[in-house]
Amino acid sequence: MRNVLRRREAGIALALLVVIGVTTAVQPGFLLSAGGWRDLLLTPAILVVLAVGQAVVVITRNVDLSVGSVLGLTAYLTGRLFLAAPDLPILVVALVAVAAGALLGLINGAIVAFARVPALVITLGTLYVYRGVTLTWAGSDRIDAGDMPRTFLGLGTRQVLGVPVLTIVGAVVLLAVAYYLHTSRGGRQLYATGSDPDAAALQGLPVRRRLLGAFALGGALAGLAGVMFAARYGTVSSGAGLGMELQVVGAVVVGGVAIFGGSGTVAGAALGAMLLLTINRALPVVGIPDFWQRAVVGVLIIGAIALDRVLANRRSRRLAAARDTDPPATTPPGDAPPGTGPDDREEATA
Amino acid sequence: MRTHARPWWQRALLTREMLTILILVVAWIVASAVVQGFDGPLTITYLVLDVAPVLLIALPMTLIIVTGEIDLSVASVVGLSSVTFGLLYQAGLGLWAALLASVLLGAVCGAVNGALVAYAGLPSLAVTIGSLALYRGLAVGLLGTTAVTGFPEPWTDGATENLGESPYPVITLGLLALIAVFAVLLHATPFGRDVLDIGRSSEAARFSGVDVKRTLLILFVLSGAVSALAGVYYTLRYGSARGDNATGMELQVVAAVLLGGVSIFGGRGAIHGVVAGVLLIGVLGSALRLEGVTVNVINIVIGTALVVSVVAPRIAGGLRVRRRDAAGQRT
Amino acid sequence: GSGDGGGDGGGGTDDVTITMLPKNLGNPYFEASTAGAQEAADELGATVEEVGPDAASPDAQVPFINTAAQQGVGALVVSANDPTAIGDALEEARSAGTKVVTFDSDTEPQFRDLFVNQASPEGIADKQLELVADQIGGEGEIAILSASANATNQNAWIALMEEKLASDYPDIELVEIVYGDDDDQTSFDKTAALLQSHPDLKGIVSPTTVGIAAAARYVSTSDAKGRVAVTGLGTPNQMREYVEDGTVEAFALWNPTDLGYLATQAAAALASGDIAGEEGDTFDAGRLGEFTVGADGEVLLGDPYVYDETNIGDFDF
Amino acid sequence: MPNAAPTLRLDGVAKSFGPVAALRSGTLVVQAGSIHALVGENGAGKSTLVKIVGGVHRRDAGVVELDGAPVDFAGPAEAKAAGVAVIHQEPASFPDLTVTENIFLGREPLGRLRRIDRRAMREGARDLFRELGVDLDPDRPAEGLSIADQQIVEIAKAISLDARLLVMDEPTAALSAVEVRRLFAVARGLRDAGRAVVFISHRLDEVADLCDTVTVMRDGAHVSTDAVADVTPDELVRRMVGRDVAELYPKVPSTPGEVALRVEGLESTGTFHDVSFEVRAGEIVGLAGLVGAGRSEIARAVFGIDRYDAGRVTVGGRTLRPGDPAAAIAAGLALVPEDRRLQGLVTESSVVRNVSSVARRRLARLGILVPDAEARLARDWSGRLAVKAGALDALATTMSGGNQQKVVLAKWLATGPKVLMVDEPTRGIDVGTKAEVHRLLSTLAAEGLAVLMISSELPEVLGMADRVLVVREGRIAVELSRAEATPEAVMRAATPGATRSDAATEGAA
Ligand SMILES: Nc1ncnc2c1ncn2[C@@H]1O[C@H](COP(=O)(O)OP(=O)(O)OP(=O)(O)O)[C@@H](O)[C@H]1O
Ligand SMILES: Nc1ncnc2c1ncn2[C@@H]1O[C@H](COP(=O)(O)OP(=O)(O)OP(=O)(O)O)[C@@H](O)[C@H]1O
Ligand SMILES: [Mg+2]
Ligand SMILES: [Mg+2]
Repeated sequence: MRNVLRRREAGIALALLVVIGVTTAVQPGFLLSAGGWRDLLLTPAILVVLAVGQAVVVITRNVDLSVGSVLGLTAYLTGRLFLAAPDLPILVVALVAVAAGALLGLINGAIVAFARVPALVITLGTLYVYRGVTLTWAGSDRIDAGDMPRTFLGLGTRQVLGVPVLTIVGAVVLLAVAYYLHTSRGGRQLYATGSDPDAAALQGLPVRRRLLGAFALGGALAGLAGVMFAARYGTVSSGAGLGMELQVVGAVVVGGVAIFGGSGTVAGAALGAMLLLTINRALPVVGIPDFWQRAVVGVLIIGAIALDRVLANRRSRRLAAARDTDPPATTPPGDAPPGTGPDDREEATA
Repeated sequence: MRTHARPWWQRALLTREMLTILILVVAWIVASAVVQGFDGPLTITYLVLDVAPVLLIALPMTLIIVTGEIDLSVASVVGLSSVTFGLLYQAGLGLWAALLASVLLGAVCGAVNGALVAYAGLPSLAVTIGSLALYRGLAVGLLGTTAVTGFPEPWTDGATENLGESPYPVITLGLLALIAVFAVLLHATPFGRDVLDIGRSSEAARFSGVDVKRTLLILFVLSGAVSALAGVYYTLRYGSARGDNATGMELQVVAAVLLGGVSIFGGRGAIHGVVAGVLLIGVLGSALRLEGVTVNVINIVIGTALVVSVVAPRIAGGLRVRRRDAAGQRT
Repeated sequence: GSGDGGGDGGGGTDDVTITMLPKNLGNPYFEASTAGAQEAADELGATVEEVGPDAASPDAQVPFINTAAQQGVGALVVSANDPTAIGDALEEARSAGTKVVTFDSDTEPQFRDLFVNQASPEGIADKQLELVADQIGGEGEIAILSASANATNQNAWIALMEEKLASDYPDIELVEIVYGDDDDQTSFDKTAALLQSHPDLKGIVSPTTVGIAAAARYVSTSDAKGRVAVTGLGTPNQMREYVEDGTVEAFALWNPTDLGYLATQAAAALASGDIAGEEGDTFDAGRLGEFTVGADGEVLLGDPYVYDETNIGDFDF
Repeated sequence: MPNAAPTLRLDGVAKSFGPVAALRSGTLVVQAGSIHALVGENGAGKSTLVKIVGGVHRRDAGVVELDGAPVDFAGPAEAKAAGVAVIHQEPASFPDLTVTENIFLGREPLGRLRRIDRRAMREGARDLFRELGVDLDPDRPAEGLSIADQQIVEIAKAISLDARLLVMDEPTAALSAVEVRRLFAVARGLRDAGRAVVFISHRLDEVADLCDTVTVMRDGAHVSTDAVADVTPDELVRRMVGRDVAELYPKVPSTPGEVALRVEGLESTGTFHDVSFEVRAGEIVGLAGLVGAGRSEIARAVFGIDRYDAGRVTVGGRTLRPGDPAAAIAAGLALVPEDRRLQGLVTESSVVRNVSSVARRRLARLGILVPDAEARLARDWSGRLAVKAGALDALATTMSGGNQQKVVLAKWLATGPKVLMVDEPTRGIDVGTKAEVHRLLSTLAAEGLAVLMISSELPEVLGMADRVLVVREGRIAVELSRAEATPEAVMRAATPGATRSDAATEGAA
């Protein structure tokens, strides 16, 4: 399994390299200028952080559609904190925003876990509610660059050893979450919960705690993304992050995280986010007008899911073949394959 | 053996749909009493005109969600059909022909979704997030910066005109007809039973001879075609064909359907509940706007209504749920 | 028409209710214009209420127009997201007795009583070209970062700029027009893409307040700072940072507060029956003095104003 | 030993699900160092009792004691922590996790910094499989495991808990004879190590073979507890049903008529090969073979659920379009599939909807379903099959296994089929209902229905079938007439390369 998964992520990474390669061939500055290099790393940073959080939620067989609204709320909160207390250390402001995001995520998680209702419905509801709260709070007010400290705005664009600070933040988040998922009991239980929630309950796994944790983490990362948004764009209006939820889910799906939970990696999701945004930037460079961008992104998402299906089919065929050629010593020999012909697989997920 | 465990009136009243209808009635009564201007005839006219596209799309969406799938690309199909309708009209095609072609294109869009979901077996949530981007991209790409306007008056008027002196727009008739068609389809035909069975257990449905794949394909085609019809209506109502028409409407439709008592897990739902759900969102919006409440509060109200409508029955049945201990129930 | 020019003579303004419908909420430009509307209403003893959608799209504006009709407000002051799409709704509102004044972004003339124009399109186009030509030394590549692809006013200005470029600025080449949808993030990313695809770009003109701020923010933190000029239409508060740090030399805008003030005065004059909106009607617009309705029911606020280092400190909106 | 407190003691334990009293008075005393059988009809409350012991359900009343100390588990985790390992009736594995991860989930061996020690974990899994004598790759995902292999993973998991009490709820239902023997060896090993084992099975021969004590339950209450040696299987059956069972295999003689189902050269790569046979009207043909031989696959292909690569299926002279169950149904074919809850029924639907789920197409007038037509049909057929349910609009999920199976049969009989294929028609069904099902099949055949019966229970096949086809490795190995079909003959044909003596033992198992 590891190998196949690795291949899946390698596939996206390869696609990303091809996009960068082709675009650079057309327009060398895309990669080989200081600005090009910076934007290549910097542009996806926020979406990467969101995608990592979303991936964790999706792995548990849930989804959080409210992330765009959470980002908007926390980005605005960041600005207001700086306005209210200009001397507050940046770290404190960031922590407050992250905590606020975690709280909003926790609300989602609590409703989902305790009322046992589908996350899609709940987070669709809180998508409206959180956005409404931001609008009510902000009204026509807007946070402008002048409202926030220079040093904070500097973080949005500064580079350390040629790598933008926000990219470093994204990478650290990615590594930390990936490490947790791979090496801790809690991480494996997140996968188990998504793989079969009923079985997880029957096994006595702390399903509720895991769900709360996943949603809180997703919310906290959306909060962090809000801070990053404020730092990078320098202005925050009540519409920040509007409609971003589908982009994030798209990135996660492109990254090979199964929408029905249980499989996929945060690294894949992060690569998916990078691929989506890099393609977005590459299209105008290779001469495809702006307007067609979304169409290309759509094709990409559908292509990625189709690819996943092909890989999964190949894997089950391999597993079946293994059972045929190398029958376990105890099971009576027989070449009857499992109910995993293409037809069956389709039914199972349809 | 008894046919029913409960008397008919309990079966009719103690349903999830009834809750939405009840809330709708209460909201209407309260709004009429409290909100100035709500009881005027214009309210009904605008309500119908406003909810028409959402209502139209919600009908096939109900069936799709009942099978346990979802179609998030509907609003993009609205945009794409609006653009093709406009472009074809501009190119000199007759309006009926343009309408037909747009609806056909919508059906094709639906068929693409349906084929990917039913025959390639891909998860509909992911597929239609992809086609949401794809169809919107095509719509915006085709029309670029321009909008097509100048549709003939009889057509644009037809989209907004009232029936004689009544407060009901002409399109009310079409809406009622489609509601009836979908209600019969879901609740009184073998096809509708198949749809419900697929939502509850697609495997068992297959073993009963239901062609699950074809059924799903049909539903997605219906969804695409009806969304395209809504796109034409949209174009005529606003007299403007644009690539960004109805952006974000998919979430409104899903919210209305779920508010109407359809289970997102599939296998449960009724057309009358969905109609009530759509109207409820319309009435809330209309009443709150009249009260001068801003869009943000309307968002909060709709979002909260959605969450409460799902959570409340759970809390009401909480005692029972706890005793039955759902963990063991599904094993 | 009863255009005797006496706004104070009408006397019917104290019970006039006015609905202010900007393109969307959460936009400081419209916040400023609504403040002007409020100021005018206070002076006139009228009431003004601001409503609006959260995203700038015409279909989202229509329910608010309908609501205004249901409420039977005296006048509706609206900045249109589409020249035709909200037309039907406006006509219905007018047939219910509501006077319709467009400001900032017009509909087709038959749908409204008056259009309060911030500046003549020619004036705006000329001013922006003047600014950018000045800042890039009269030659080189420029690009335009617009709002949404369907924004009436944007497209009109862009068309005029293209004409004028061809005739008067032969050494300046307009290489691309991109659309930021009046969204910070999109405008920001589009700016990045512009610089990427046109390494020789010398200037960006953004005739929208959201766009120019996003472009300035991007340029101010990139190596293009000082190499690529950013100008267009912006508000002083949003641009202060970038004028001070040298990214932006100068930009233009009329005063949106004045615009809202004038539109509300005009709306009140219409609603109280002081004017009918015919060409040649005149009305008194409080602190702004007297205005005359021009051809096609247009009222012109004046010429755009140029903000730069020397004067930006005097403004706060 | 008798003086020490029993490892597990339940007394008067009750549990209701809404109106359903699943368990009225559960009483069970299990001593350390013993294997205790728990038997009873379907719906007797065995699994419910097990789930209470395992912390899945909370009891409504009664006493549960472990080693003399009262316990009340709030969840499965607590039960596990207290040394109770449960293999539930339906194995619940996580398809996306590896076999190893499945076994150690939540209890992974930890290394430095509380990180999972994957190597130790894999070694642990290897050791377990060695002990069980199976050869599973510890690193393969659980996805695609056969039911038998899933069950083995469950067993490995339970053993790895090193619990003082191991409860197995019908662990052998999907296992082959060899695997059953291995499992029994492990269970005996645990017993000899002083652990307590509870074993639930509908196969009384297994009970006799493995257990020392047997408790009988009926209608959610305790009936009796005896040493296995002291009761005969017949006596157990009588106690389980509470009445004498009439003959278990009431074969009604009938004369075969026309060929109703003809299968010619059916071929599906990797699954079955060159399958040809006929079933005549009025005849019951048994399809015997080892688990995994491919009998279900043949039935699925014939019915059109799965596609096949070559061959032809004819029903009543009409050749069926491959892969089209609707066409098969129209031609008069019916299939009662092997997995009742997943394939046979829409468990979230009512009895009415289930019974009419195939025939309803015929009830429609001008495409519209006439009100009540479905209810009439359902009342008629559930009456004929004596389905027991609170009301016809009760959900199928609330019914016991036997009644569910009757609903599936009713649903197909309502279509008026010419050919009825039944796959494991009595799997997991109690003896009383079993006899009813057999009588029904017999009567139907006598009335002219062609019946193809797939069953892994040899006595059932031998008792019911007019002819027996034995499937081995996806091929029809031999056809035996009723007279020729002895257990030895069938097993010899079914077992690849089996010696005579081997076949005989397995046949008896
Ligand atoms: N959960 C599963 N996933 C994949 N394949 C499975 C699963 N369960 C069983 N199989 C495969 O399906 C085939 C059929 O299994 P089954 O035990 O039903 O045997 P059969 O011969 O088809 O029917 P019978 O047991 O009635 O003889 C076997 O080859 C088995 O490996
Ligand atoms: N979660 C539940 N909700 C409602 N009824 C239930 C539930 N679980 C079990 N029952 C009912 O309780 C009764 C006892 O079921 P249980 O599963 O304990 O029987 P069993 O003895 O294990 O039968 P089998 O031999 O078929 O496994 C049955 O009538 C069943 O329908
Ligand atoms: Mg049981
Ligand atoms: Mg089988």
